[in-house]
Amino acid sequence: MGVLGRPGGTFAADLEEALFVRIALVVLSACAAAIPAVAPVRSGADAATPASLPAETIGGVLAAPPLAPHQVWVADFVLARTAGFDGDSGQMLGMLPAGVGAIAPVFAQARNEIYLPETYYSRGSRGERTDVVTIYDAGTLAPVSEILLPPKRADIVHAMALATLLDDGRFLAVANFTPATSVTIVDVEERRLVGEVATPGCHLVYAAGPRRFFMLCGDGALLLVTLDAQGAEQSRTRSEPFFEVLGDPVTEKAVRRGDEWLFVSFDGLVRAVDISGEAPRFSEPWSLLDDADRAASWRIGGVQHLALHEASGRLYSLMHRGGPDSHKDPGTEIWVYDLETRTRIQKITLRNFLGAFLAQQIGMDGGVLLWLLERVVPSPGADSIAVSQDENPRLFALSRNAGTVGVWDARSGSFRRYLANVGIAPGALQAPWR
Amino acid sequence: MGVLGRPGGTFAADLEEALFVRIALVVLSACAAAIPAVAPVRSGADAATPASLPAETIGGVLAAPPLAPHQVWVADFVLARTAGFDGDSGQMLGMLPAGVGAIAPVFAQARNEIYLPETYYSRGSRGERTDVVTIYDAGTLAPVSEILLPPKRADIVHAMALATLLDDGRFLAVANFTPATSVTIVDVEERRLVGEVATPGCHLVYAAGPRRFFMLCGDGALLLVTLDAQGAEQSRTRSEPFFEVLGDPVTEKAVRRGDEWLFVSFDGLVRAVDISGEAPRFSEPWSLLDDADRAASWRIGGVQHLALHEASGRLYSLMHRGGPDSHKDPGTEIWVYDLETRTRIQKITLRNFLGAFLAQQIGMDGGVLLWLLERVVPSPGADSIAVSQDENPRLFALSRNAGTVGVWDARSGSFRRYLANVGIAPGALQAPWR
Amino acid sequence: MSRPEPHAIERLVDRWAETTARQLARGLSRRSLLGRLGAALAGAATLPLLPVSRVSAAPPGEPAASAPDGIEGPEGDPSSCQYWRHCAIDGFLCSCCGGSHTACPPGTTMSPVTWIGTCRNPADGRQYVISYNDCCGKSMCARCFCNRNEGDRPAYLPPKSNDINWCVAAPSTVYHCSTAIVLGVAADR
Amino acid sequence: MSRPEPHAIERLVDRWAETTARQLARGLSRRSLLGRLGAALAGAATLPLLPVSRVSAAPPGEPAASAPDGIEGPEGDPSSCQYWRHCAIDGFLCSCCGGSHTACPPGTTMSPVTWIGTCRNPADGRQYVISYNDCCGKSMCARCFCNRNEGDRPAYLPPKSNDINWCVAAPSTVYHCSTAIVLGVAADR
Repeated sequence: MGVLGRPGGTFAADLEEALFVRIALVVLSACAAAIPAVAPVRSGADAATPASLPAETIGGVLAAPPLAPHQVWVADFVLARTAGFDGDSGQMLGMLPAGVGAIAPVFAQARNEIYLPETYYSRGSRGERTDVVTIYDAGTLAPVSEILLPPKRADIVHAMALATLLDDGRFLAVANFTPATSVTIVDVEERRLVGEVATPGCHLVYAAGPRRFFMLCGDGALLLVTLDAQGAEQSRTRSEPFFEVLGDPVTEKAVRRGDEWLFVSFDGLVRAVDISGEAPRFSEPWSLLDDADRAASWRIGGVQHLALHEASGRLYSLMHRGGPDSHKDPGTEIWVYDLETRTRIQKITLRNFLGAFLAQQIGMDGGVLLWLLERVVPSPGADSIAVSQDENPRLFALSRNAGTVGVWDARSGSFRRYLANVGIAPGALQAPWR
Repeated sequence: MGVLGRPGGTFAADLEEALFVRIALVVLSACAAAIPAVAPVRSGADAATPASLPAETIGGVLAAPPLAPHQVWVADFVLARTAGFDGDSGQMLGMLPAGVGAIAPVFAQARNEIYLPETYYSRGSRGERTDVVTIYDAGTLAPVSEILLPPKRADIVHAMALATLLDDGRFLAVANFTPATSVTIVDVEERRLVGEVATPGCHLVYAAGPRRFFMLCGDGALLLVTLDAQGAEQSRTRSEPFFEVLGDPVTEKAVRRGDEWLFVSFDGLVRAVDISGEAPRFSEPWSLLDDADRAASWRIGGVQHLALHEASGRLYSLMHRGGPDSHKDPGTEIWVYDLETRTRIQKITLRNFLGAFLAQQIGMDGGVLLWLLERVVPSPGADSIAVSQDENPRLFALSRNAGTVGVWDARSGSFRRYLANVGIAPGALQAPWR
Repeated sequence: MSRPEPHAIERLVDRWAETTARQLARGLSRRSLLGRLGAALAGAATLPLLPVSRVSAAPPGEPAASAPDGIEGPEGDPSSCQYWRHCAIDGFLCSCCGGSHTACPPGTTMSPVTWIGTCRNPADGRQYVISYNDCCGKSMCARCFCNRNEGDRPAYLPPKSNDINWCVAAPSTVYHCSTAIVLGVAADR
Repeated sequence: MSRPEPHAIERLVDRWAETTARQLARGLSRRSLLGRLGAALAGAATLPLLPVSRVSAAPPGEPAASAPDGIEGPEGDPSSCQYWRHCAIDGFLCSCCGGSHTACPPGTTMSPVTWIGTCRNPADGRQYVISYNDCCGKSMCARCFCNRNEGDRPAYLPPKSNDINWCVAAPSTVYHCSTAIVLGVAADR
């Protein structure tokens, strides 16, 4: 490819030179444009007037603030990213672009890293598919490494249980769906792809030990897979079904407390899975609802309806009043349970996110207008909740329609602030740091 | 990469088989899930009740409706696409994903094709850059070919004058900015990259003859470039500056009427460029504003403030009241001029798009609520306008804030309808078909 | 919505599928297998049928496409979330994207396998099995988002899960919009 | 805003640039040239300075960063479109994206060349030359969009055009957000 109409020079040299000339022109004519401006300032004025602002440096890039428990990450499927926010100051911390498909970042505090399974096509939405795990430095939010995956990672809209780091912090498990189900194992220490575990009939991944994970199967069974020191499958156990897939299925939106995973069914039954032993143990289910609640047709529901504060053993459940099949409807209240006594100890009624959003749009973050709007505008309710794990925990609740996250004191239930404009189509929340 | 824990089988065979099994499981268990449903219907009922809906076919894909003048395409920089809409029925016709950066589709009715210059990175927002022109069949809106470009194409937010097909319909000119300025020439007939024309100091591309285009230079001059039969540069002429770059610059949002390109300056001066001859001819400028207009501080402005109906010689200008530097502010009125007499023959006052949008959100596309909302909600005005070229022309006006396009009869100025939810961040409009 | 012996059914199907699929597997390419299974499921002879121009039959946006089941109002309007077939849909309605409730928008491809819902047709009171095939290969349509969850189950039961991007079985897995195709009558209730 | 003999200025600069640049060209790589020119323009010694941790100095979101020029209200708030330095900006404010008005958000890179505005600082009444360097390499921040056009010109005059994606000179041209950096005093008026 030659430079047309310039038979004299070779392409490279010619273009290079032209390039330099153009760059110079851009920069220098910038000065020219400023010429009327940079006319010498009268010396007299200098003495009389206060010192002017100094010239500032170009090229600066901030590091991320130190990892803190009150930081919450919000996935957005239109913006194809997850973005971090400080729940105290309300500031955005930074973001990670996430390619196409499910946004399932895995946060590893011990290694100060974030692992992001991604899918890309050579032409954006078409062409050749490439799946990778991108490794981000949590301090700079810059990619530091990349591991190629088989192009099979599962794409489920809110990305619950699609990727997890096993308890030894070394092996990352990524769920695949082609629609064959399997799991890709990645060694984040050695930065290498280990391989793939075929798991017919079972899907989704939950960490269950140093080198162990489990999956849920189509018949309500649980598949427990143990890896060896190299990350290869060592053994697997498939349990009997522990819930009714068609009758009263559990959601995949489970929370973990030590050796116990807590699943909640559409009808509000808490089904705990103990993974401390060789085989999983299923304890007697208990209900989040009493007869009065059922009579008032209270149900669990939302994109992410369950959260837990491990230390205090408090379980947070997003609730709404609705009929059957309303398991994804937004919630109007958050009910708090004590896991020791299995009793409800608190109800938090959600404020009107949409009112807050509109107020923010008009440029008012508080005051009379906010108060008014919250009462005038219909409330969309909340879709997702998360809780921080520090001793002064925060409860985060997202309204997708309002693009707003509300922040509460998770113990007292007192409202702290809104995080407005967290995204265009926000979904799942993560409060990963301790 | 072996399948872990299955030392017996080879990876390929093993996985292939597992794959088939999984696919079968998915499909067959779908039937299972439907089993209670597909229980035989009592024969008696069949006779008694009306015929049931027949099973429908899976796999169908619609072709695009025939090219029509009232079809309008709307670029969206958040959704990274341009989407087509039928201005009469209001239906979306289809869309073209546009990669990253400027969205500058070129519509070629004679070849029933659309040429879309695109930029891609191997990892979405990072990695290796690839620029291409993707050739779409306008009838199927499917990509049929791709031509690799030097990775230099310019990225300007609303993509005015970034790519154009020369009048012979064979050579596509794509503006580059690195920040060196040049033009890439593509032969869409032979589906090949011709090469690059270095154009120091001049930017943007406007078609100006069978194998000719011009550009605007930083000093207000015009650079006219003629190509030979192979698409290589044959000659170039650089005019004297024809407008004041700093004083009263023309916008790049020009419209063409045959051999005449019409530019309008920030202060409303119409500067016509005649490209019928060897060298460009600049006629005496005339103003869209009279003293009364100026006194009332009426100005041109918007993302795309100018439109033309060639046959009738009517010029449409988006107007607002504002101060200096308001050349991108939305307009509240569209003023219509007759190019022969150079007089304003009509004013179209824009309706309240935001009211229409809100009504549509609430599920009301008309009636009392719309009427009310249009009067209660503050009007955002319009950012972009376009006019169809048929003998029964439509005027399209976009409100970016409302994500809504209004459609008017371009001759009578009577309002026809709204196109709601055209995008998240819509920008430029194109009504390319005749 | 409890049904008799779901586990028995599941296990039955699992065993059946193991056998059937392993037989099918021999000498079949992935795509043709997908095609056949998809076709079997859909009761259609061949798959895929692209491109099919149905413009003459039902141009996008014509009223013709608006009340295909002879029902007035939202329940009969494929561009409405209340359309009767949408009882278990989760995504953008192809009827708002240049497609229809049974066909994909121009330039996209329909995923042959997908999830299944059972919806009641108000016109004849019958329950129909609906296949929510996704249209794929272009970025999201971003119009007429609709999510209803009658009979929806989490992703561990794929054929009943509307959370899954079913473009998984298409040439490009990028999701654009969703259709709602009648597979047949389920049962009177 | 007409200024004396713009064409004369332009032509002068053109000639100057031709000579200067061709000399600079010899033996310089594109990036180092960009660096030098950028640095010359910015009055900084070296470029780029990445990564620079300014967390201790000014953590994002702390009030410290909110009124850097000692001005109360929106005119002194870098996360407000009314901030005095934003008089010619077009894009997302980095102060709302994990960066500040003078530094990029984590994991992005700042484009060394960009467009120039002249804005009045209400604190001292002086006109300052502002460099609106874009931050690049991550997809759009999509917060605090702001477009003001004092002195803005169309793209045929690049150094005065805020329509241009100035990530053109960064390793990835993908646009994330925009800063507003003081280059120096322009002139009293």
